[in-house]
Amino acid sequence: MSTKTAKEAAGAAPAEEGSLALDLYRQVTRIRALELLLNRYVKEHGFGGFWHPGLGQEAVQAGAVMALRREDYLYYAHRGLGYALVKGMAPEVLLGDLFGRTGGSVGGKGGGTVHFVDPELGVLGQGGTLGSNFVLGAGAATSIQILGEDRVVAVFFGDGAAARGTFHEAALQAAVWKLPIVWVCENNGWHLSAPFSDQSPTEDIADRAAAYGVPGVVVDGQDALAVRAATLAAVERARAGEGPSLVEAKTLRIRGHYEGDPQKYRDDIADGLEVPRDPLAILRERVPAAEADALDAVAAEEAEAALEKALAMPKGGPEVVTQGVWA
Amino acid sequence: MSTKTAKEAAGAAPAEEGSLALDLYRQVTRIRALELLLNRYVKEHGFGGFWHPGLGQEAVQAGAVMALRREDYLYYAHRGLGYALVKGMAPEVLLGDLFGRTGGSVGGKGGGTVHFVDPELGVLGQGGTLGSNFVLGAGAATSIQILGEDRVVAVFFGDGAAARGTFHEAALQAAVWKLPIVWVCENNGWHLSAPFSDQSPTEDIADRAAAYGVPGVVVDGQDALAVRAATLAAVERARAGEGPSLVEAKTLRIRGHYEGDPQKYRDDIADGLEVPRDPLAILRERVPAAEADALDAVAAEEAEAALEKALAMPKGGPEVVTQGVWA
Amino acid sequence: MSVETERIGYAWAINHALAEEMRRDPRVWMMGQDIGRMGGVFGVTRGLFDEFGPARVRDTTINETFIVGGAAGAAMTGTIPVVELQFADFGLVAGDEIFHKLAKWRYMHGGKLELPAVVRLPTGVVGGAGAEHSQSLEAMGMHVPGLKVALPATPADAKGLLKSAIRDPNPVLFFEHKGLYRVKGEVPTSDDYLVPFGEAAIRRRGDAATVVATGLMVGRALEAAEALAAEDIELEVIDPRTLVPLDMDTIIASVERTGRALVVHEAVRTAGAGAEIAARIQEAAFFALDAPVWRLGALDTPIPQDPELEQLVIPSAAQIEVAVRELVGL
Amino acid sequence: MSVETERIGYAWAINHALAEEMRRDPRVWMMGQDIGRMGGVFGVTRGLFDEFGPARVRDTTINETFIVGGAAGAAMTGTIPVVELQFADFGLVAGDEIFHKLAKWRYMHGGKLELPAVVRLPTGVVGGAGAEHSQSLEAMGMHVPGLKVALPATPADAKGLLKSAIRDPNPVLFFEHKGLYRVKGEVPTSDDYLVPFGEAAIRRRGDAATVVATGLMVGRALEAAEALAAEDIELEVIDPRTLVPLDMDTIIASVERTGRALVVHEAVRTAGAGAEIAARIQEAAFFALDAPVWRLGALDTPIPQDPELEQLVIPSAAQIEVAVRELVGL
Ligand SMILES: Cc1ncc(C[n+]2csc(CCOP(=O)(O)OP(=O)(O)O)c2C)c(N)n1
Ligand SMILES: Cc1ncc(C[n+]2csc(CCOP(=O)(O)OP(=O)(O)O)c2C)c(N)n1
Ligand SMILES: [Mg+2]
Ligand SMILES: [Mg+2]
Repeated sequence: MSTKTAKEAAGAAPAEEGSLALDLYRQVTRIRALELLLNRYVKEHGFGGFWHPGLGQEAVQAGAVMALRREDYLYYAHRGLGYALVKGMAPEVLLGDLFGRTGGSVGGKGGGTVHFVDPELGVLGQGGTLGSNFVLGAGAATSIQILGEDRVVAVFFGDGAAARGTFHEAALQAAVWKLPIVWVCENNGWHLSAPFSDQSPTEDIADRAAAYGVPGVVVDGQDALAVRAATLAAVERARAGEGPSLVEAKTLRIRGHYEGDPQKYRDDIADGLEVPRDPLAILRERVPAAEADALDAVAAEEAEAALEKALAMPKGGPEVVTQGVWA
Repeated sequence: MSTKTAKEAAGAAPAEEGSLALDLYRQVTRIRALELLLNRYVKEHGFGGFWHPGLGQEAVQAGAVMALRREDYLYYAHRGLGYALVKGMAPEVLLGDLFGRTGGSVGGKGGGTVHFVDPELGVLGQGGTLGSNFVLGAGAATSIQILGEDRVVAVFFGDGAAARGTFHEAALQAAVWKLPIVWVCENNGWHLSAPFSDQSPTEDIADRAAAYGVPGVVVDGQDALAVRAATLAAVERARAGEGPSLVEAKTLRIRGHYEGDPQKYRDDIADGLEVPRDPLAILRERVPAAEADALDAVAAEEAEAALEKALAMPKGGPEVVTQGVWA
Repeated sequence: MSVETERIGYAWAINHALAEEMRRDPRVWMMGQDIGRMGGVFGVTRGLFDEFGPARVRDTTINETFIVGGAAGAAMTGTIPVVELQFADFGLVAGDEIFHKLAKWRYMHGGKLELPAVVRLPTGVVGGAGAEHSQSLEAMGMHVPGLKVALPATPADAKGLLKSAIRDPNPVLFFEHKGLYRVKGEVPTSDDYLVPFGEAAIRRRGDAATVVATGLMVGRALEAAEALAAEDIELEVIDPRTLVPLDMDTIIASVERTGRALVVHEAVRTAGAGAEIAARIQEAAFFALDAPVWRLGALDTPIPQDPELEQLVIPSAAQIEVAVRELVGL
Repeated sequence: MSVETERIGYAWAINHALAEEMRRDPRVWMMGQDIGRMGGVFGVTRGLFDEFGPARVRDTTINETFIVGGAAGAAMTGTIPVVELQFADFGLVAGDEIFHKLAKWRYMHGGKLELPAVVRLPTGVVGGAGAEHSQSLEAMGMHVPGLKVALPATPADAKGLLKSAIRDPNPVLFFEHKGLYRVKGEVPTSDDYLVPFGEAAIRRRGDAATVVATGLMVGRALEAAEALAAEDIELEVIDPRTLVPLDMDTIIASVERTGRALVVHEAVRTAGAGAEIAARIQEAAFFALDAPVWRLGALDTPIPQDPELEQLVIPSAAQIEVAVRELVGL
């Protein structure tokens, strides 16, 4: 692993750290509760479409998104719904999208892996074609620069998506224009069935940042505090007009590529729900047990309630099919 | 400029150097003679289509191509015809292509910037869309690997083309598969009207090689011996199965992007035929004057004769238009 | 002459074609995402990595421009790449490589380069894959000269057309329908079973109207024909199988008999392959037509992600039935 | 009502439209290769860098996926990017960004994202630019729902359509013909001169046949019409101006009068926009037609690099003339 690490300086002062850890714990356990609930739901009821579980990657999503402000833009990746949840979208809306309900954010067009959206919260989408996030994000950052806004764009991507040429095209231009972007790589070690280690000539994707003359740091993706600190440093740099940075969070893909993937190509992990180096456990060491327990309970309730609400929403019918093509 | 330099070891021993310098001189002066002749021809007769002069970049083209063997593959760039000439194609064939003559290598379909080809000599083409050379070259190198051949692929490209995403996609896969490729960047400081220095976050393109864990060297592109030595080291590495390398040759674009470009965007150079740090002058210091003079004369004759032959070839007519779409 | 057949799925028929051709010709090789150990996201290449090894069955990273552009480079240097994009839509990620390099480089170089590459493109709706993973883009291949375009509708054609594609010295876009992968049918077992390009298959004989259908729509047209037969409306159903080359002779001969034609495809109706086929039918058989040539295709919208909604965008058997009933009444 | 006009070139009309819209709305900005100090490879953006500065007139490096994908990202975040690709063909380098991001992201996100972007695409043959720089690819834009497609044939339309495109909340593919850049015509000087999308222009009235022509072919059709008028064959020449939306009403009304139609475009004939237009004409006006709808388009070959040969691939005025003479004789 690279010797670069996130600047400690970017972390919070000790006094704040407790509440920060609690905030992160709240988000991680909220994502976890939804992930487990979805896992159970899919097992019991099946699922129309594809669902790419994010179990085990909650610390990256929570930590990085919590380094953003409400007005900052977010292009998320396909793995899970933690990104959008932490950015502020209601869990029933996200589930509504997953189940193709009209109460979902895309109004019933969703189903399976979807495209959550909330422009008010800066949640802008994900490329169904991997890697389009890079160029979209650079474009959004150009808008920010032209309008003189105080926003930052966070672009999430996997270790696989990092191979797309759009990364190179966007990164070069973003570096030259000093665009306010933070690239957050969730390196979970897999491009679907291909191990990252078989498909990357270098150990760290963060090393590729040097080609663009921008900072690249590697951070423990199971440690939400570390992810947040590294991302915050990058966000502040971007907001200060100093240009883009890359944060690579090393994490783990616990489940299949999609829920139901038999994963015959893999033997590094048992097909279960256990998370090695569990981000919840790591955070728990920083927060009072009672508070953690309480947050777990709230998260579980929130998830159950969201499921109930989502399932109560009507499905989209023929009328939604032709809506929204044109302004 | 990067501190990396080509390994001296890869150069020739002193005894051979004389003849190597002569060989290089021969090629550089051959290219130069054709370039000047074309320049004159275009001025006097105009030109159908576009012609991108390579004046001043002869040392890169000659030096790098001379590091290749006959059976090695070549994807050249759009600037000039030195690549194909040095690889062994007859000058009248190249001019025939430029003038749309049936005696050109593409049988009369050419005209202006063309697509010379000679599979026997490994001359395979250039992407009209910049950057396609990278993926084509990586594919040819994969063929070599599958067939167990002893060939290498040279991929030429400009500092502008280096920005294309295809570079990233090809480079990652080539590095992982250890494909026998040499990327030769002719960094002439311009992407058409945009200065390289405005469009690159780093001073050297060679620095981008580290992202792929492969060697990247910067070399003086006006010094044919240095270019050849650096390229040869990369070619030998590729042939030995150790994978791709990048050679960045710093050179100059003397003329407009295309012949006739008014270059209003530029004031670094007078619009003339003078070549600062002239590769011919640099080589002349290594070869006996009489021999150089003789080679100049032969080259000038060759160029004149080629022009005459090319202009005597018939133009392609309606019959060639529909030929060659299908095998 | 009896032909030995076995009953296998469309995906498996493709798998057999790949294996047979790789055994026959050592220059044939494959690359794509997850085609190796995993056997492909749709399971089409299962077993091939074990049989042919990592040099000839290559997992790439996420780099469609390399997968297709690399195929072009490899094809012009003595091998025969058969590459997979996970979804046909990703052909647009490699648009330059498909439409410029593969399609034009033979011509541009005076016929001196050969480009015997096959790009396998899992096409069509599959149940929730969404707007960027469900399109039917074969018309684009038809519009750019230099590419052959195949669209098998049955397991036997999947095998026979793919083998022809691999042996073809030209680049071929091979649109395999994701929704047909599990459909079974009788497939000739012979190693030399080839379905030639440019020969339409008449799937059903009839005289009331000619339905030209491709891919998934062949089955739906036959379903509609079945239903209409009960009303004594006998449809002739023609599956062109390849769009480039396109067997207009068979279509025109049929329309000259029936006097009526409906073209059906899953692709967006506007500017789809059906527009070309309809335009050509009326050009060649205008005076034999009793009614305009009609077309059914997808609505002018992207494909919704929801698995139920996506079916509302593309033609159903019932819609074909309704359209034909109206057309024969004109 | 008299409209003040000036006689300027097509390229200059585009330049005016850009300048006026950038003055009108500070959210409008541009990016592309060499559009800044150089004023564009075809000189279309001259002076705009000086007037609007480097923040709003941005030179990019060679990165078409960013130019178009960045436009999509910028459009959904409050600005109105008008980007230039140096050649329309490069749209295929950014195929994912055009056909997936720009075309579908509004729909996919339930209408919550707006994508008011314009992609300027210098199209067609220009004299030796070659197979990868001379194509006419508008049919692809027509086939993928979510994109508007404009193809101005005159300087006035170039200005009026571009201004409409910039004010349109939808993504627009704006195909400017490279061969028309220097053609001059009267152009309204008003800052508010807009040519609406979806309104065909009847360029000439006649009753012998309807010729539907686009882009460079409008002029060639008018030339042919001129020649044929000497033989008392009076053509009606219709220029649709936008293909999405497409004004079929005007075309059908004309064909119902003339009974004959020829569609002409520079794009490859096979699966071009003409196929769609021909198919729709016969769908809507079958019983009014006295002859099949014919089409002229480029041959099924890539465009040769040679400036003389390229003209042999696309329709000429003479070919239009010959085709019409034959068509009216049917
Ligand atoms: C351009 C493109 N190619 C391929 C795919 C299919 N695909 C979806 S996810 C995936 C693996 C992505 O790996 P990574 O980016 O590491 O994300 P992870 O799934 O590990 O979270 C692939 C190949 C796609 N969606 N887009
Ligand atoms: C994909 C693509 N984008 C743009 C162009 C137009 N174009 C041709 S050459 C050129 C400049 C290239 O600069 P560089 O690669 O440095 O080569 P140089 O001309 O300096 O030799 C441009 C923009 C192209 N041919 N292909
Ligand atoms: Mg991954
Ligand atoms: Mg350059």
